[in-house]
Amino acid sequence: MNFDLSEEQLVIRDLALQIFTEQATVERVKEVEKSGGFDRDLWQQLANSGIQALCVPEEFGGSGFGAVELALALVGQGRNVAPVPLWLSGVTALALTDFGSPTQQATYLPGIASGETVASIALAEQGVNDVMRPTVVGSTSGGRVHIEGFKPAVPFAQHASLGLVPIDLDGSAQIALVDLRSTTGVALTPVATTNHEPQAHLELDIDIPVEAILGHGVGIDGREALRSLYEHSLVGLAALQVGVAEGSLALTATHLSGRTQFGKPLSAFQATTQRAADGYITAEAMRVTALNAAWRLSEGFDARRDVAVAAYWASEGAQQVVTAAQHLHGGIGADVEYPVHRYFLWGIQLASVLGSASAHLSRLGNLIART
Amino acid sequence: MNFDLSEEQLVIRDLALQIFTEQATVERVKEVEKSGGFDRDLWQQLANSGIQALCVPEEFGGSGFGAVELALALVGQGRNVAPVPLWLSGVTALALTDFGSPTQQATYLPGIASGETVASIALAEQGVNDVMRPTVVGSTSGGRVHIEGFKPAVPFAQHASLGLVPIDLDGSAQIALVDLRSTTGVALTPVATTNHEPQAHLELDIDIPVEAILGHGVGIDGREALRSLYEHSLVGLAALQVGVAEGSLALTATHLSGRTQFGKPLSAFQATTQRAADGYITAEAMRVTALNAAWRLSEGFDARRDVAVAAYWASEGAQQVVTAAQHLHGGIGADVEYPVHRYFLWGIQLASVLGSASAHLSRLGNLIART
Amino acid sequence: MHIGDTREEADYRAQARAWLEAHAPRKCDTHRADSVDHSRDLAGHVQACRDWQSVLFDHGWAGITWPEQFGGKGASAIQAAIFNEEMAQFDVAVGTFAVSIGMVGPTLIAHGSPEQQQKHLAPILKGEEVWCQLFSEPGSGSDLASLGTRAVRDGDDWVVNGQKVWTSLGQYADYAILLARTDGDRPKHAGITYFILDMKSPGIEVRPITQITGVQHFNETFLTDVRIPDSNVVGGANEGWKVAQTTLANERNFIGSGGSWSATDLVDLAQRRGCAADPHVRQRLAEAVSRQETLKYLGFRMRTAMSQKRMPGPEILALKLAFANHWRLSAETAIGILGADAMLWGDDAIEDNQWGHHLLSQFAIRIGGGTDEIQHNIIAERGLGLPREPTPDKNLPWRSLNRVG
Amino acid sequence: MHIGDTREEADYRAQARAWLEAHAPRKCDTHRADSVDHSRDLAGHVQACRDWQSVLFDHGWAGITWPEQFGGKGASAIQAAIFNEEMAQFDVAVGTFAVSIGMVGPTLIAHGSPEQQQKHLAPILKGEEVWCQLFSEPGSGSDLASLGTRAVRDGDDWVVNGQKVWTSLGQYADYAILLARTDGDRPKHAGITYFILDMKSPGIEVRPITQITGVQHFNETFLTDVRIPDSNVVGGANEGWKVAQTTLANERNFIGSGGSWSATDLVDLAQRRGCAADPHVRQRLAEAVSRQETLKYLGFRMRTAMSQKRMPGPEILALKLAFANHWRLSAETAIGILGADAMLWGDDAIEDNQWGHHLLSQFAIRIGGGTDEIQHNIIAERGLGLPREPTPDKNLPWRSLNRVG
Repeated sequence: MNFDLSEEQLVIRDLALQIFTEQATVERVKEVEKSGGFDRDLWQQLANSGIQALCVPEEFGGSGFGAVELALALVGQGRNVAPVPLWLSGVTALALTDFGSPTQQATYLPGIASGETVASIALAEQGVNDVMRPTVVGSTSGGRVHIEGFKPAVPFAQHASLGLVPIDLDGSAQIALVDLRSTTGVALTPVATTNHEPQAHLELDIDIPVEAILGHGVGIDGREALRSLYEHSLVGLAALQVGVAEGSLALTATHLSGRTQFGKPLSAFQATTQRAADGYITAEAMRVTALNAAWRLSEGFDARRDVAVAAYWASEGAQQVVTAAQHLHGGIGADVEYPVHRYFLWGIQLASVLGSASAHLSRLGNLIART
Repeated sequence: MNFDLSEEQLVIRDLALQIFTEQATVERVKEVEKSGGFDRDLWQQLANSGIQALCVPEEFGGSGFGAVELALALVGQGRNVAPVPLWLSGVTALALTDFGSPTQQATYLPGIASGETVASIALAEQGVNDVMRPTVVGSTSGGRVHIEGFKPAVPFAQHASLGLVPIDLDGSAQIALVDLRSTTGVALTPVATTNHEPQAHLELDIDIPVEAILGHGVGIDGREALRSLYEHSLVGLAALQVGVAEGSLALTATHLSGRTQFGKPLSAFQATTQRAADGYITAEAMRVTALNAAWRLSEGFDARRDVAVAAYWASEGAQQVVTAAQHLHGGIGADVEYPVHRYFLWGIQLASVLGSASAHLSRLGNLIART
Repeated sequence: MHIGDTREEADYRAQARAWLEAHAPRKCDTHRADSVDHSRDLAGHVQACRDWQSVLFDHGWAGITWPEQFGGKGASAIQAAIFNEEMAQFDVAVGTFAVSIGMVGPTLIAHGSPEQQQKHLAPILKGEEVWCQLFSEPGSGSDLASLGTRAVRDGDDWVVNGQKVWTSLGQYADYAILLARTDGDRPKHAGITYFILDMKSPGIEVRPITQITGVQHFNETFLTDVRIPDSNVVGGANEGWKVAQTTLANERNFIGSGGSWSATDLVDLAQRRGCAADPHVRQRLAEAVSRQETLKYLGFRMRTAMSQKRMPGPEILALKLAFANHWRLSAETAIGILGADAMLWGDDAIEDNQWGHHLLSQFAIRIGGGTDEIQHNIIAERGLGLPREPTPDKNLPWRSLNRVG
Repeated sequence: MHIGDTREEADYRAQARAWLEAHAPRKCDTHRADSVDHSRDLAGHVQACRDWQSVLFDHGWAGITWPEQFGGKGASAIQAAIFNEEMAQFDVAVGTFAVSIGMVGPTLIAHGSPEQQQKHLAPILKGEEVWCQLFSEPGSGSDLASLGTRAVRDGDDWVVNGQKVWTSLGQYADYAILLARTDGDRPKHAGITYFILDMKSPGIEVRPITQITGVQHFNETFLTDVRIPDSNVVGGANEGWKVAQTTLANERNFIGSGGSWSATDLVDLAQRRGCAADPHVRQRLAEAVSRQETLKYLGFRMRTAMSQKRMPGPEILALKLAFANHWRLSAETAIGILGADAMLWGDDAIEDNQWGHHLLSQFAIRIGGGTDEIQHNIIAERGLGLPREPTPDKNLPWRSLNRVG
């Protein structure tokens, strides 16, 4: 039993944090926010330093790490609210590695490792959000698959070449690998979002070869692949939230130490410090549950309970922390010139992407009662 | 629109508070707690001063007031955690006045006014607690009613001569007026409770005349009578909780002002005062919602929403307040020689009698969605 | 005790409703003239408020509680509340006059000179004068009395230099109420003067602040050698703190007295989104209704006191805190109901983006008019009788204080 | 990172479980030897703890983390945790030795003289010595260092006078650890000495306190001219505060490391009561499991650090607070599940009254070992790097402090 990170993991964590801290400065993030919300320079930097290739197997130019190492990098990203789609490419790499056919792996993994391929995952559904029951429908006919349907607010879709699209294919769940740039019948409508992340509604009316279904020809269980994609996505988002919570608390500590009221620093008022301390406790709960879920996924264990717990804390806990941090900043928090608001916006937007705390509790409740 | 109490109401409130404050001293309550939990001297005092007769019509020796005035008296009781069954006799008087036959009124109301009759109400049911669907079953046959069943933890039943027992009589809800002392087939088993209130399990296997069914011969709607009994009971308990919250906050304020730590009174630490202030806000929410519900009942308006809201606050809010008060007393709160623990025990016990906050929210939720 | 309308009140309500039906459009579900989202056309919103205020005035519905001598109706706080309850069901814009009518008016009525009253009160009611409040400073925050903007006497004028912040609608305001330090040798509360400032005076620069919501409701205001005639002092030189208390109490009441939505909107939202039957959602809806009921009755109690010309008790402080809490929790519930759609913003947002804006604007409610923390302190003191927090700097000269900014 | 058992750990766990199966009864649902309800037979419980400790010692399972030279096994914190996890599934009584083994042992190992170690450590492990803690005083509370019990040197002895409170199991203790003031002219932290006190010494009066639960776990202890030989000083005269830190840190760890129940018990309760399918109840159960998971992994992290001989980080403080919170919320959930039956008490109570006792004993968890408020302060300081709260009395002579009692 050992909760310590390995030497390699420490190196990855520190490297990622260093890149994000150096590149994603407040000024830079502000600039990117105004010009589309995707920091391509940082993206390239992450490729150059090997962070993009973390979860790509060595034979395709990566270093073959898993969910834990990806989570460590994402914590560093969240801490600096850096506008890049790292969780999407990391989770996509893991899905291709675990479920892709050799051809699919050879087609996409090198590009992910080099940063050339930007991947997107279309998890959200309209209405009741049950990822495991896609509403986008596909039907096979003579080596081709026809896919029709709508996926709302797909993150970074307008920048992505590869889209992972969960579909109901002839009655069973599968993941389609869709070239979002050059497939006829792909319609993308960019939408504005709370935290300025680029997203687009995705309308599909396409014909693709059956070879574009994840794992085609190698006999995978599509439902398992979709569950794995979903669970890795939740854990990636949870790791981002850990960083977001950390970052907002760090800014809060600075603010409370520096701001003077009634002749004393704000930190001399227990009403502020007790609230900040509660945030710390919540952030630690988020951290240990996210790392545990990542570890169980990386070991290939059944992680349904662990992922539900991590997702619950990442949704509920992060909102508590960023709301407290924003409030403790007083008036200055309302001014977009000051960086703390960005953590608030990220915290609530990621919570929306994760799904409500209540939904994760319900899933967990079903697992508990079943056991 | 006027939230002020009338002159008469102010007199009633002040009189009740004075009696409870003078008679139910900490020493006296402690003594009564050890010897059965019913302060008969105080009970007589309340009769002598007319508090028992508040809700008895004038023709039966009372003053004909309603739910608001009863609530005001109960707030004073709760504030002093005085061990007498006032809510039971007050709600019983209102039920007899609104639904009783002339004979029933003449039989019971004078005794309630004089304090001679101690009344009890057997609301609780075993298992899922739906007051409106009694599990105790009655059947009519030739002018007699046979009643069989079990009512758990009936408050003050071992001291009561009159018991109001909701039953399912030939398929419809009714309230039986049972002489708990001299009816053959009444078995009472006293049970210990958290706050030392005397309660008894009630086992019934009795034959009573149909004239003992509330409103016999005057054509009442038994379901309406039961709903009214339940709603008045909830509002009475909510008023008690307002007093309990008030009393526990008053002790807390005294403690925080008097206790010194690190060279300063506890009240100089915001961690304590902010928490106490939250208690004050909650207590005010309890107060206005309880008074509103009492007023609507007294005016004969549909009060289902109002009662559900008051009951929610009385259950959830009171537990928050007494838990905070108990915690803020630190170690001293754990010592039964110090009075604050009594407010904690009352607060949680009354919340159990009221029913869970969640159950009241569910009821309210159904009303909201229906409208 | 009479919690519903009396017969007279019911008549008044019917009269108000009839007039509103004739003069204002009903609210529809998803768009509100008075929505919090003015990121796209704030100037248009201000104009709409001016227009509606003028309609109110012309038909005798402006300044309901103001004395008749100042153009008001001399009616009770309860009548005003009834009118506002009815008006809340119509799609009209009123927010711009929160400062003018809600704070400046009552302050001038209580402390203004006859000339000041004469000059400003009627135009305010008519919707001709929009006012802003120049109180907060970057360095002062909750410790408002530590403010450092200086006003120095020069002949018949005062010359003002300093920086203010959180100036609501400063870019559209005709006048401002201004607090400035006029004697730095006295303790901080005792050297402040309350001024009326014409916002067209030379030396005023207003810079909008873009808020987290994208709206530019607030501004920074820079004052450089701005001249104010001495006749614009309200309540006497160095007496400004007392005058400001009237303004601040009215600000708290205003914030605590409700928003542009209610728990019913939340129920409607859940029904439109098809999740009102979900037991978890329904529980949250019931909680929202329960909270709203407490606000309603705390408000009744406050207005009862005001109508009897009594000072409201500490419940008025509970009201603002409970309201802020209700606002936050309700917005969070709405966001939960919207799910992933809650991320959408601006023109792409659904439900006119009102719930996203509510979530983001919770902080203005919780900070403006006294932070949650300050309100708790006051409640501990006035509601529970706890000793006041020690204020060691209370009697020291302002100049000697450990200030920032 | 390896969150599950390693192969060696799994072997150790299997070995522990096998031994426990052979020597201890399994827990049943509704009765626990180690339940919190000892209102009826506390003396019997203390004896059961002595007996079980002796069994543990005889079979080599006592003092798992203690060095072998002191009779321990020299194993890691993780092995101890594994044994405790397994033991938690059996119906054995252990609470009485919380002070002796959990706090006194580690303190004597770190600071005791060879004679003190020789005399006490083995008897403690064997279950022969029950210890209590004479630290708190009625007037000191969270400000422990302000304590006023005096010890004055007299020849080879110290003579102690004063009053202590919250003495766990004082009425059954053989020995006590005692903090007393030995120099009132120094600042409060610098004039305290840490003593070993034989509870059979003349001049000690122990008066049980009846708690809200009806249990008499705690006592007041009055010390009148009690003589302690100088050889019983631990760590040197006036050096007691430092020694006490070891004791207090172990107390916090002990409290934060878990209770006699888990979230699973709550799930079982709901299933027994037939309400596990109720969506509201199920949500509360899921929350309880989510909280418990955080405690589990925070605990892993703490034990990882301890096994590497590193000081655990501030997460150890988070652990105690999160645990106290979990305790309260879980007890409230259980009470909600029990409904009206939750009122029943003592012999009439159901489910062995364990949940009622949990609800009422939450305060001991939240106050003992440092109050929630103090823990928050320490987290703000060590976890977030906020400046320490000013302690103006830190360097003043103890005699000059504004103390009570």
